[in-house]
Amino acid sequence: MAKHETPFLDQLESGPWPSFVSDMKQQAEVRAKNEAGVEFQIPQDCVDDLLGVVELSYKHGRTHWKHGGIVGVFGYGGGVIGRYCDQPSLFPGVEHFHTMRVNQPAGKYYSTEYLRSITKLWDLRGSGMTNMHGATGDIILLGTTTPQLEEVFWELTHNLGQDLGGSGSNLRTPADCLGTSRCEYSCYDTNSLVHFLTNEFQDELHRPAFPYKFKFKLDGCPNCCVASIARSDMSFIGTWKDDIKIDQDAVNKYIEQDPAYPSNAGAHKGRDWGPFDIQKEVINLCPTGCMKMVGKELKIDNANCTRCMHCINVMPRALKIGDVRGCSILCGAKAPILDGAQMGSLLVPFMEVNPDNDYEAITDLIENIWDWWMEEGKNRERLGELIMRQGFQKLLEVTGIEAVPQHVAYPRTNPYIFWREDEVPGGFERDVVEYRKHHLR
Amino acid sequence: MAKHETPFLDQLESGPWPSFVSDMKQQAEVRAKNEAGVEFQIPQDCVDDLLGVVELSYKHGRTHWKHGGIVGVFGYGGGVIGRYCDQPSLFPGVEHFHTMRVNQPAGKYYSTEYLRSITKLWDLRGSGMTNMHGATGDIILLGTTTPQLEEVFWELTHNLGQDLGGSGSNLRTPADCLGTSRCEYSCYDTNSLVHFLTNEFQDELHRPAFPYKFKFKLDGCPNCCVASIARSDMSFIGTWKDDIKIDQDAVNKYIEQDPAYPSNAGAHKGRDWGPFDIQKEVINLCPTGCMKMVGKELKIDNANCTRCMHCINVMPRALKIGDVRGCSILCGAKAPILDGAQMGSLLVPFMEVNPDNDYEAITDLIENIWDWWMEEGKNRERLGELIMRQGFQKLLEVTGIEAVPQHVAYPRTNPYIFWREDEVPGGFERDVVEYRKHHLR
Amino acid sequence: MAFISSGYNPAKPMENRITDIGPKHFEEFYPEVIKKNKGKWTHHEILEPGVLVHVSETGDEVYTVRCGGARLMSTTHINEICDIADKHCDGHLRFTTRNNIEFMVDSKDKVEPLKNDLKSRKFAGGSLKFPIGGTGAGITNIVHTQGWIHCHTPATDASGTVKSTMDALFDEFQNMRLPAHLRVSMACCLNMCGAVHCSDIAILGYHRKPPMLDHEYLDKLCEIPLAVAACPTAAIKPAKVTLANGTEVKSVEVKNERCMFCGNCYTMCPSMPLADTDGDGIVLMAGGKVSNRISDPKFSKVVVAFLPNEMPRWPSMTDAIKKMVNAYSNGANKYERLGDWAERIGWEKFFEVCELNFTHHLIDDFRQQAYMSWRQTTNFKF
Amino acid sequence: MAFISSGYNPAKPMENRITDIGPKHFEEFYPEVIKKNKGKWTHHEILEPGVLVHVSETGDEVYTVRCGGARLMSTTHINEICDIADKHCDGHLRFTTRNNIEFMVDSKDKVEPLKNDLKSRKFAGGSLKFPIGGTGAGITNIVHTQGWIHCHTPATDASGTVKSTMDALFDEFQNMRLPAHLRVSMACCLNMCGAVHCSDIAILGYHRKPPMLDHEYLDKLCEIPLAVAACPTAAIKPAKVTLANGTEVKSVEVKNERCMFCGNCYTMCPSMPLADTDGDGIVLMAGGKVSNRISDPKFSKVVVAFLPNEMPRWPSMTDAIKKMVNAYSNGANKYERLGDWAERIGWEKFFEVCELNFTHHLIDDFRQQAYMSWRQTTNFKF
Repeated sequence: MAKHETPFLDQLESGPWPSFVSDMKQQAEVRAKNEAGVEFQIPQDCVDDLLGVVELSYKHGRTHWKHGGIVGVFGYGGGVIGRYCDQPSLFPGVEHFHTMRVNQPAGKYYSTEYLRSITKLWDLRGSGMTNMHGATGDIILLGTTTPQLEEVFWELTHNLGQDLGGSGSNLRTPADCLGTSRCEYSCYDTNSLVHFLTNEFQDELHRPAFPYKFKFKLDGCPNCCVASIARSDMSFIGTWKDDIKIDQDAVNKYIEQDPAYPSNAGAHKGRDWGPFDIQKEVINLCPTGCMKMVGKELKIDNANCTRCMHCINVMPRALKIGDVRGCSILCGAKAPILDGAQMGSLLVPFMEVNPDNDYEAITDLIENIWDWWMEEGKNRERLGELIMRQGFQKLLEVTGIEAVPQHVAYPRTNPYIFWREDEVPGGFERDVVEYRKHHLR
Repeated sequence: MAKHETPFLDQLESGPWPSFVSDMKQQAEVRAKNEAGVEFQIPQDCVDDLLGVVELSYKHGRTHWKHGGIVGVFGYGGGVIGRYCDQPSLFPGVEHFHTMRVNQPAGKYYSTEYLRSITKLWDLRGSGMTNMHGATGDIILLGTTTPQLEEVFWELTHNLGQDLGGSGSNLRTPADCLGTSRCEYSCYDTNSLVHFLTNEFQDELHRPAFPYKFKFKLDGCPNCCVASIARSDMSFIGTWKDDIKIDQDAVNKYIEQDPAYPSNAGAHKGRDWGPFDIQKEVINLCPTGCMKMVGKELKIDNANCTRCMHCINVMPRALKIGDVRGCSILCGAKAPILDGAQMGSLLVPFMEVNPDNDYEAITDLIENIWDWWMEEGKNRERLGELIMRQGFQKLLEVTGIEAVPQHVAYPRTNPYIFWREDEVPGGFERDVVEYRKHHLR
Repeated sequence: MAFISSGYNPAKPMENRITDIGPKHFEEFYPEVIKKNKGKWTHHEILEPGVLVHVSETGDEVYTVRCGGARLMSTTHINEICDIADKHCDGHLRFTTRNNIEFMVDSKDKVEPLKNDLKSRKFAGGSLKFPIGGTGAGITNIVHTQGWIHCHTPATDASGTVKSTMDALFDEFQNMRLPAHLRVSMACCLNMCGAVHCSDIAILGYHRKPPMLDHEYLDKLCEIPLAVAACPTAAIKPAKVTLANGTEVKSVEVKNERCMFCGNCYTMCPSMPLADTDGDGIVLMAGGKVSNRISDPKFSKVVVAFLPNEMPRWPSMTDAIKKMVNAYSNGANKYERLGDWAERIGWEKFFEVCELNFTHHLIDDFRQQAYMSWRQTTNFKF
Repeated sequence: MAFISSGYNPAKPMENRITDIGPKHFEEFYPEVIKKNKGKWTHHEILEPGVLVHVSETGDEVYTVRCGGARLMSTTHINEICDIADKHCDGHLRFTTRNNIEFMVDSKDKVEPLKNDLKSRKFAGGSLKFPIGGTGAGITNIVHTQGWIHCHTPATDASGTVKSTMDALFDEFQNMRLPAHLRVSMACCLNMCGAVHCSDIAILGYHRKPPMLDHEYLDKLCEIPLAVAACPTAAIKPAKVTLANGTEVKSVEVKNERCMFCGNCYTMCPSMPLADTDGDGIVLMAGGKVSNRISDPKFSKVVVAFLPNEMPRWPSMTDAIKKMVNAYSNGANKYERLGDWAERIGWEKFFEVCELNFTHHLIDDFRQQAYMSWRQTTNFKF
């Protein structure tokens, strides 16, 4: 028997899409029965009470969670989000119901052995509810009490070989697409770089020293499956500098409608779009118009290619990314709050991704940017807002990068250039008396 | 003999383009000789001194004109720009050298009789130098002394039937393209409307009551030959609501390269661009893709036409503007100073241009906008800046115009909507004690 | 229940402490076929909705079956996922960025048994546990935030709006018949823990009432200067307030007409709650994307200024979303993303074909960039 | 010379005063063929550079010969224009928005005599008085401002830069061989009396030194609060200053690093002059347009941050302009405006093919809109 009536939530059990309500009810029941004989370290009926508190929110149209107090594990300033219910007498099982963020592995690959060790730990010491995964990428362990925080951390680090993620004014756990592990488009090994960065900057992840949060996201190619350009203060997007590789035979297989060569790797199979038309579907849609057919040969003017991926996406068996690979780096993406949303602005058109020197070029860049941001950033000012406030030129200056037209979509439309004194012959100091000899008042 | 050596300016006499230096020298000579026996009311050698002062600027790389003092004609707050030389002892002929702005006629048509009456007046009472015309559109009489201001004004109004233009925080003389007088593209009679507006608002033109300057410009069609969209606080651009008229025979004349049907009315005759290709030059360049050939017939999906004029410009003998004509009205264009440049933002997608009721809809709109701007505008704040500061919604509110998607290029990208209290059920006042019953602290 | 120690000694927190070890190394988690062929993949194909094959230059293939699901997930459910992976996939699986689960097998004959197993599993309430789909020119899982499950600032629920939306769009999850893929995202307030500002369709929880002021406690629970500084529109000022009992306390006052309901003050100060049954609800945005394909990434635009919270299934919201998806499906060209389509036909036509009302709320008036969104041309459609 | 009264009596300024009569009525000035066919024109053709015919539904035709010229114009020159119009055009003419003169005749046989007459006239210095051209896909006359001829705030001369530019581009004035028409505009400071911010190519005078402070006179000649308020970047503060003679005066101080040299302070206060031989010079902008044809109107972009004032012919400036015109002429498609071409090839290619240097000055850092101009995509060309 359910502890609380949930007439609103019950209506979310129907329909084909997996019901979170059904899963919570299942979990409540498993905990109530406790066939595994777990010695629950937090209230056994906490999921019942979670259902209850959410039902109350459905009734009121308002949340029933309060601000977190300052809870955490010793020596860390992040990774734990305190959470308390504002109706503890009605729902004592969730009176304290803190979140722990756990660094997800690169590419979000798992062994069942590892996942089972997590579920076992969380059944014992938490609610057994999780997010797989949180919006930033972490494994989210949802709901435990303050005394259990150190215990969970101890077990994670000692028994699972696993650390917490970031929260607050910290680096957040870097996130990546699956990269070369299972994608032919990926221009670098995102898994390796994201793992390196996560480990290299554990201190920044765990001990708040920043003006506000900071996110790295790594996309293997400009398709941006992990949305780095919209969602990370520093976005690493794979790219290449040389020519797209063309298999002309395969091009013609696409043109001939060979069933083993479906357009867009089969992504449009659900509708009859008519026979594949390379002119209409590839050449005419190329944003730079840099492609054409000459007889049976596809020609690409690579100097005018912007590597948007469309042609490669449409004909993945015929067109391949180039061989001189690396990444573009963009800075400053963020959600609207406070000063409006930003996407990442291109800072480095091309950078090598070189594990052999511990990604030195990348880490140097990161440290220069952080030095500036930590020096100049105001409280709760994201990197993008600092760039906006002090100007993109300042970002170039602190990173020692020369201005190139690739940095802009278009040059400034206003002539309001802030010339520096050392750029102007004779400097700024002048003699008004001398001037007045030639220009009477 | 020239009064001043002008080695710099002399170098601007060569080359094919009409030399302003040669013209000034010619004028200096004519005044020096005075074969017409004019009783010059300002220094006879003022043009010599003008050459001298400009030469000095060429030597120094700096202007030698000072701020104007407050000079003008009685009862007017505009139309005269005071101007003084900062080296009066070197150039006494231009010590006082004020500008008078004169309302140009609609379409800038002139009779020689009128022009000669102007030159005669300005030879007598001014330098004989003019701008035909100033940037805003006025006839600019360049250079006279303070005592001559009232004399010139008297002669203009009594003998020439002609008034001064605007300057300062006034309406400036409205300007137009030639409109229906000699252009088949024009959607309304710009000459009539500009003449009406200039006369209707003489008070606003001559007596400063505005926060800053205000410009009307009138373009007969979206080709915008008079640049109203970039250069006027209120821009009236001709348009139509019904279908483009097609002469299919003429379309085929263009396709057949009939020499009487040159593309773009002959504008590209100077280069061999190859035979006219209606698909490439018209249909593929249509920004909305709303055109196609069906056999020998050109079809236009007028519901998707944005009236950009390209097809009509390319084939003026075949395609004609529609018959339901009027204008779009855009507001707020200005040059960069102070808060950055603006182009006009679309306020009225379509408005009738009706002389029979004295353009009532247009004058009502103007008065509503001015009421708001005079009430709310800060000193030296252009209309565009006020719209930016108080929001486009406010402009809609004061003009009683309903928001339509035509008002935006795209809807807002941020969710920061300033809801008004009366739009939200229950208003803004709430009872925190009641709230705390359901939400403990 | 008895307290079970992990080994941690609260008296000596630094004893044997392990810190800063990061996540597990990914190579421990790769399936064998992935480990062997990493960097060698030559191409892939979506065989049917939810089923992909990737082909390696070694000749190896990996078949992936993608399943949707709630990101809110119990350990019971995770254990069931593990059971499936153990049975079919040698004990490996992965999650996608958009909360899908991917089961991988190394030969084609293992695909059908896996699919059949997945299809057979349902929750007691009737919904599928592992719907297969979310690939190609369709709709995949919705990324979202916590909502009423676990957050103190939401203006709506996340899990419930997502469940309702995915039920409404379920056919598109299991099909690939749209002009291009269509990403739906959800954030329960504009802190946007899950940044939704570049999604084809974004569901956003939003407040519409200025904060209540709990004057009696404000100075005790908040740093007033931080609350004042938090406001992006400078609507908050320090103030002295006399309580009903005559006590004068330090507090703040809010200039309501400058408030845009962002809730940033509440984040800094719990004595300024915004949540309100009638005030809170849903903003819908549309037309954003993050891919660089064909056109540049772009922000989503606000297309519905407000819909009330209609628990538990938000029918007005799912109705508006379906109207957009249908109009897009009918109107866009192959490969054309929703935002590219809207720009091609013009936003004025977008509102027409989606049957959405345009109101003054949709005109930008935030900061000077607002100007860029107004129409500075006569190129528009009547 | 004796004072000649117009009739105005300074002692009684209101006596017989006429005000607010506006301009002459345009109908008095229309040539007969215009008056008769207004609103009836069916089409036109550019017969050759500078010569147009407009055809009316009545069968009437009007032939127009367009001539360039300096907008700075003496009465002597105007009288010569009138002589020509009297001789050929029944005493009528018009001016265009871009300072061209148009002579109209009502039959084709009158065109050649008119052209021959115009071509025969030269200034004593050798330049043409009435060059025919300025139509179609070419370059027409430059709209501009006063410069050193008559203004107190310019950073360069207007008439001289325009003469130099038109000499350099003269072939394009008399030809129609560019991809589209190309509008050059000039403003001698950024007050832009002639708004040049939407031109294919814009020449802009610009200061680069903060104002000098004439402390001794500042408070006498200026309203200090107005000077302070005039600064768009809040770089000016009131200050007390001790002069060399020990007197303390009220004045202002300028935070130089916040100054963007707009000169707005000098407009309000003559004791803050900016003009400087080395500091002042030319900014070049490119790619703007006002027409709605094919693409929306757009702002010009700064493509050369600074060129020194090189009197009297500004060769670095005309050289950069010619490079742009040539690259455009070689690279653009028929009908493609300069800005549309630059956007199609990408601004990074624009700088390459025009052989112009890109420097950090060209990156926007003014106000939050600057962000919109940075590149938020990986879609760029190396």
